[in-house]
Amino acid sequence: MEPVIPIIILALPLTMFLVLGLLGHKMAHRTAGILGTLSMGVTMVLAYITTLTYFFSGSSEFINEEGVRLQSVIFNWDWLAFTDSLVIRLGFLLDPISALLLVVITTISFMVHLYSNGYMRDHHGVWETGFQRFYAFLSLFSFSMLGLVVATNIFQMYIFWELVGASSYLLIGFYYTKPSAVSASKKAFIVTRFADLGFLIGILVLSFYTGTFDFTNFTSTGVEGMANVYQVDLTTAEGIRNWIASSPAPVFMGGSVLTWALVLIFMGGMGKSAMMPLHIWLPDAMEGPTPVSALIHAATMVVAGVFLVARLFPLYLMEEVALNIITVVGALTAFYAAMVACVQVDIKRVLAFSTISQIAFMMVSLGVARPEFHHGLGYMAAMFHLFTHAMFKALLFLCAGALIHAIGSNDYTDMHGLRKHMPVTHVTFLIGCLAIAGIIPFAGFFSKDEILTAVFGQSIFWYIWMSAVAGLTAFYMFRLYYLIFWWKEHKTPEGHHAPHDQLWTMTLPLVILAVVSCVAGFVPFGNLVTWNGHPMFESVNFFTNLGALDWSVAAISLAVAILAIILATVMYKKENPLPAKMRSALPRLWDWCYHRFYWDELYMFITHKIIFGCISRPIAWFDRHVIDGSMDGMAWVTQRISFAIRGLQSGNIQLYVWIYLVGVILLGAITAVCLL
Amino acid sequence: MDYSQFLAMKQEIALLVVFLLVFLYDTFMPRKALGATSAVTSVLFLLFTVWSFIWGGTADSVEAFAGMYVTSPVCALIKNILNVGVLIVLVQATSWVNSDSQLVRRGEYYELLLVTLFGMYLMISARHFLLFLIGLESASLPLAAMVAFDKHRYESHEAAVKYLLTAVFSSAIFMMGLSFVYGLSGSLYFEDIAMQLGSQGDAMLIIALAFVVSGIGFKLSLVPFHLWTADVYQGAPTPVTSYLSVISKGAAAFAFLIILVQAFGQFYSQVWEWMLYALIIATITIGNLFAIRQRNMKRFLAFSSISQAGYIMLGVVGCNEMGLAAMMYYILVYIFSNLAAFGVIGAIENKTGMVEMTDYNGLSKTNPWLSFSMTLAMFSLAGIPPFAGFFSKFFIFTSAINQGSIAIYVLVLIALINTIISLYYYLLVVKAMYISPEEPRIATFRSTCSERASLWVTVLGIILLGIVSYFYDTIFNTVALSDIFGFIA
Amino acid sequence: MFSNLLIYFVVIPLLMLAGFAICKNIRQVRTVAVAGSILLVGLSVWVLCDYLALRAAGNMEEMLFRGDWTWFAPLNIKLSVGVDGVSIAMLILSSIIVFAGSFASWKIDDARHFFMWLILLSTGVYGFFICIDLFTMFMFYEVALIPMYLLIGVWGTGRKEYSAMKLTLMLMGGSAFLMLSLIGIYYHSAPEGQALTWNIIDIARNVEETQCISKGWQYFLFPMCFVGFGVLGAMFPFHTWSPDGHACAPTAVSMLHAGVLMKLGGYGCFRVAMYLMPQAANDLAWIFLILTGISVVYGAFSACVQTDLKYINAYSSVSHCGMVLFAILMINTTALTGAIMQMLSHGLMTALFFALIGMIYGRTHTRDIRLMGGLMKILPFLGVGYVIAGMASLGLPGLSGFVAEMTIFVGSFEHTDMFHRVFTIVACCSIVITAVYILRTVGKLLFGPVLDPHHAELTDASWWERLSTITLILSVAAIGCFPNFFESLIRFTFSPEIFRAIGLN
Amino acid sequence: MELTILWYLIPSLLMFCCGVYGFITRKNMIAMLISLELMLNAVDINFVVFNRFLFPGELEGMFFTLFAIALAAAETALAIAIIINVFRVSEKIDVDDVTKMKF
Repeated sequence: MEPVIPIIILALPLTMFLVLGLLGHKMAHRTAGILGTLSMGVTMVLAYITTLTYFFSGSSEFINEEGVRLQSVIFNWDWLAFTDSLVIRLGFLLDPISALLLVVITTISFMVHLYSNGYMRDHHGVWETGFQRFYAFLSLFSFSMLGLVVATNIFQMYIFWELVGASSYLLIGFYYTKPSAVSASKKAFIVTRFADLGFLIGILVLSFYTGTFDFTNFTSTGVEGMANVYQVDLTTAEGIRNWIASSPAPVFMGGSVLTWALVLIFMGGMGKSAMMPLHIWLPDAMEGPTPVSALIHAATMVVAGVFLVARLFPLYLMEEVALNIITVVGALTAFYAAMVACVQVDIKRVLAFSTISQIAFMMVSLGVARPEFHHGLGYMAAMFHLFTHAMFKALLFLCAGALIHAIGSNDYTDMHGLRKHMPVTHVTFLIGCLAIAGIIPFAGFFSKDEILTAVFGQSIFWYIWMSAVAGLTAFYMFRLYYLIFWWKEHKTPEGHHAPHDQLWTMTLPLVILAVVSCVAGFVPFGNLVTWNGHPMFESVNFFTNLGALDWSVAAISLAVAILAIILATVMYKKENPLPAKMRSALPRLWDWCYHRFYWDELYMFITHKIIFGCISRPIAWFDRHVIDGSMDGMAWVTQRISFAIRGLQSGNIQLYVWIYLVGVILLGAITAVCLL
Repeated sequence: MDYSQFLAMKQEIALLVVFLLVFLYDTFMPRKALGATSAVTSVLFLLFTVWSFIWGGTADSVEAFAGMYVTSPVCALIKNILNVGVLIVLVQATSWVNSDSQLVRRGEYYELLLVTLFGMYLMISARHFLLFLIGLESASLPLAAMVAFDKHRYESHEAAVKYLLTAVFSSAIFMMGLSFVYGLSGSLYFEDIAMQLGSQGDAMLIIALAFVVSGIGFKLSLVPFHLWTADVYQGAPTPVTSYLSVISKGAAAFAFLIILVQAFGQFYSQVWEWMLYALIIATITIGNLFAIRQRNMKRFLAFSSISQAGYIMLGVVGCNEMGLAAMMYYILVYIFSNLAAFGVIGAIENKTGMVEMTDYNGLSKTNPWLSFSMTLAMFSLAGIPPFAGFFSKFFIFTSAINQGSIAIYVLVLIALINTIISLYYYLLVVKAMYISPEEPRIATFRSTCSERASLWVTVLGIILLGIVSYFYDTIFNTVALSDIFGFIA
Repeated sequence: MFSNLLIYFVVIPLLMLAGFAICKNIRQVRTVAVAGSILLVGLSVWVLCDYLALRAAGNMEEMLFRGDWTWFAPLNIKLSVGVDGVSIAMLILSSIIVFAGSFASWKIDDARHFFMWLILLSTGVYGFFICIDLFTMFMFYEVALIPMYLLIGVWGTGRKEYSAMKLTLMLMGGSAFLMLSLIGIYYHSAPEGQALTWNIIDIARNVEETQCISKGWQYFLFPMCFVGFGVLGAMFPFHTWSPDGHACAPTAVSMLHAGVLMKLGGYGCFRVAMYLMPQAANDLAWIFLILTGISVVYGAFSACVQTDLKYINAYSSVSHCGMVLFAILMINTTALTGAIMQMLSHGLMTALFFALIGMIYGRTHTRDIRLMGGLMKILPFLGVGYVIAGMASLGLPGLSGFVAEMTIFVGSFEHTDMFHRVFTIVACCSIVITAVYILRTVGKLLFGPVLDPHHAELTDASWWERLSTITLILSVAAIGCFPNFFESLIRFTFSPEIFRAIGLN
Repeated sequence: MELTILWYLIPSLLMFCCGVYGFITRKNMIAMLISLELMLNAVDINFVVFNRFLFPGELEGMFFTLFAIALAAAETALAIAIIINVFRVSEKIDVDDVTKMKF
């Protein structure tokens, strides 16, 4: 494939960032908006072209004769050479998951660009201050995210990893005059930065022992006869494992070096994908404008962690331990987030926690994926869920945005009974809820069902656990739905016009995404995205996924979901004392959930009390008083001495002579004693 | 006897001629012509200096009076260096000498000064202790009179008393030492002493050596023989102080090296190396420690010159051509730097009578050029590049380390650490002039042309002596030819 | 003599000094300053191009543009110049910062004398970087040190007298040890019977071929040399001059001092200490690794709780310069390359920081971040500049910091033993702490509501401020975006056949 | 009985010590001057004795002594003149009173 289109895909958002960033304040708001949206549209189209060519062109650099999808490096430029072998390259790696992510990112990003044209101004059409800056940052983010997913080597990934972090920092802190936004952005950056430290050290370890950064050298072997085309297989990964095992120091503090490397790298993933205990930044990140939450904190950036694990999956297969750790972390996070989501008041927080929980689903499914079980069904399921989740979660967030824009508040307590006023939002939101709850035939059903199947294949315990989480998901989503759209509506205060659906720029993306969420489930992922590129089905048609269902699992999960929905309906359809009863029944649990199990307080304690209070301040004190003091002390001592000995210069000749005499005698005597 | 050997002393004789001319002029000229005394002296001395630069030297070392007196290119060179310093001093002194209080005694200052210079010449060229003693005394006794020059200032007299009594005491000690040396060696010729003493080190000789060293250490104001210095420098009239601080110190340093090397050379490394260690460390450290606290500029410079003497002695430790060259170069640079400082002090004192450091606050606002030259002098004394002081310090350290034993490294390290202390108090002056926020106490004034001339010369010297390698190279080449270190095995 | 390009790095500043001496008014002073600094930038770029051309033509000597002019024949002191990739990088850095600095101090009072001292300082810097003769290096080194005293004392703010005195005395204290070790090196610079030399390259060759500096002497001289330069490199525990000095210094001086002068330390450590005494460097590295490792973390942590902008930046300089020495002590090609990159990066970045701090201070008349807030709204240009500087400092890809730090980490990680591993990881941790204090500062200073109503009517940067800021931002971004150019320029210096003194590769 | 060299050296040494002692203890400056003379004369005796006993046939020591005497005379004259000056200005001749400049 010619590198032209890929290059444009990366270059266009970057140029747009520079243009809008440098010249934006000179442009009219509308121009900036249109410019940004158009360029993103173009990028999206190009990304679609690339993806479609990859999947369906059948060109020999993308798929070989037995239908195995290959990894092909479109271009790969040296950027920084540490040594002859350790070279950071900037390149474009096209393979199933990067192609998939290209689609997801560009689609959601375009929707958000479009949506923001409406969202970023108030009811009277007055533009937000810094509107151009907003679009510049959006472009920067899109660029970084695209660069991340097409990375050909782990260091390129790290570079863009940092860049997405930075752009998310900028976007969360978009309303920089709001202290809460500022601290939220700071928190997001620092927490992820801490995770990235692990990632970095992991990279250092891995690259030190393998002497390379390139993914293709970790996970695949080159296809003979074709340059820059690789096929994923385990032999390379095994080779690396054995090579490290035979290296001088293969074990470090109990764990094998490879395990350490992989776990540390996964730590980076935990940070970006908000796995416990590094999840705390995501709920606060909702301080940013809602479209940003939809793009970055629901659909794209937060799945970077999943993507990272998927990228190195063959290596992870070499270390059972690492995969188990991923499973456990994922499962715990999923349950925790679902619990918390059940009691939050701020609708964006609810969505944030549901995001955490859904990403945890993907992690779990990666953790349980094994080649020997359904050709690594878990892997496929994770990617599938990543795709569908991106769609419906973005949808939900954009709906939330519409609501917030209409009401001017994040709390469902200010909303209630909006279904009459905002029909479009209502319907699309409902679709989103159904999708995430996993109701057939919406997208979520299929992906989540695959995941549960995969888990079931690995361990019953986690299967039950995850099904429970699925139930919780359905419950809290419908709780949210009812509390927003049903219940008795508020009186519109005098002078305010009643809430209503928004401009087309905002509703159109909702509709599109809703449609996608309805049909996405039928995409035959098994033939497109698998861990080693081998297709799962011989032939595919529209109902392949339906046919492939493991109906026992499916039925159970469906039942659980419906039960949960009924429960939610009973409790929240109309105002009733049940919720209060429940709350008073389990006050402690409710408290803990409501305060997110006090994670933030813990972090506050660690950072302020321990790091600032017990480390930084003492060090600063030490520096001022001990180090500085010692230097001043020398000067002081010198002064004192010079003051003390001034008596020698008493002004009296006889004393002078006396000292003279003593001096002479000493001089002679000492020398004599020394020499004779 | 053969009177032609007097011709060997042509520099001394020429100096005497200058002295006589000045004396006659001062004595027999009508009153109104006396106004020109300073001018005449300066001119005469300038001519003498030029002459001795061009014709004063000798191709190789010449002996006279059975080797009591020796002159050699090196001796001629050090004398010329002193001449340059004296010339600057003379020019600087002009405005002071012509001030009303001194008017009557105008000539005497010059005559006494020339006599002391003659004495120093003898010290430099003497190879026999009798001649040396004569030189020493005729260099120090008239100085006492000069210190007491300010008839109406009590400090001047107190300084004179202190100077004279301690000086005589020290020379008594010195002569006592000599008598022992004589008793042991049976001769007062440096060479003969060296031969006779051989390498036998008995206690008596060491005591004698200590006495001798102390006698010259007194002139150099090495600790602990330095205590007169501060008081005398403070009390004496500034032109005398500047003369005292550079010229007599330079001559004494050279003579010191000659005596140690030629008379007691055989003992090198056994005896006086250790004495010098002790003396140098004590001198540098004590000098600096006292200098920190001083607020009177002249007293401050007195202590700074004490520690400088310690650095000069490092050249003796080297005890080879390189060391001697470094020492002479150091003396040259030190003459210029110190005279620049004293020039500023003298100019200000003559105008305003202020000598306290606090009086210098904000000087840069009122008299930028004076403060600039003072700053340069301070930087040069502190050894800051690109000023000459840096080079002289670097060379003298290099020559000292030439011996290579760890002990020397320690010695030099101590000296180096002391340079930090000295930097501190030199910067105090700069701080007072440039940084201190207070209102300037000294109003803007225009110093006399003689002062300005001397300042120009010294500042140029400070800037050029280092960067232009000609000076050091000449000194080194001259020294390299000498056989001074012939005795060192 | 004047046929050699390098000599003009000293000649131009001297001409500028002469120019200032005859300047009548502020306009002429500015003209001279700007013209001179532009000339210097041009010159350094020219040298760079020539250098690359010569290398491309296959010239493999370790130093190009060699020139030897005898100065003090008796001591065999020569003014010998020569540059390799490292020195050229440093020269470019210096000229950029001098350029930016002369614009940053556009409105300084008594500009004539200010620029005289500033240019004297930069003369020293340039001389130090072009010289390969120990004596002249040391001389220029001290020339660069002393003007600080007056620059801080006269034009500074706050406890300027104390800080100026402390800075000068501490740096001079360092150079005292340095001088002793240099003389010591001189006396062992050649095997018995051969003429002693001050020339670094000859000494390095002699050391390699004849071991003329015996191990014992190396053990004696190396620490003194390293500490001597380390003081200027703000090595723990000799860094304490840096916060006070920077806090009190005027803008351009902070820029030049943190940007270039502190690099003299690192450069000297590498060029003299390590290069001439390899065995000692190898054996004693661990002592200084501990010290520098401490200063990396220590500086970062104490920056976290400072409230004065300049103190924050000064401590972060301690941390970053500690990183430089840390990398140098790793003694392998990658880490050394990283060290030089870090010097470049930190120089530009911290100069940018100090420039912006100075500009902000000039407007708000306070540097206490507790008294400022929401400046981004009022001073968008300075705000954005500050954020970019911060991002560079916390190592955002695309800006210089990232490249340098990653190179250092990768290089340091090449050591397999526990000791180096632990310290490498400790150093890595500093990037998180850096993020903490940078974001803390940015958040308090630029974001949030405007605290002081008087700040509301401040005006944004004037054209000269913009110029100096943009210059620095562009250079930071240039290094960040095209690192391979600089890295290859530097790494060639360490390539096996040329970088023989430290017996690696 | 035989007069060895010691019979001369010891008294001269004693003389010298007396001089030193006097110089350090006496408060009157004239007295101090006298003690100085004692010291110088002790030195002279030393020279003469050494010359006479150890190196007969030479005159170096003798000559030295002659010069030394002359120098001593000059010193005394000068010293007295200055002391008189001090007395003129400050009406004091006590050594403890000429300590205005110190430290």
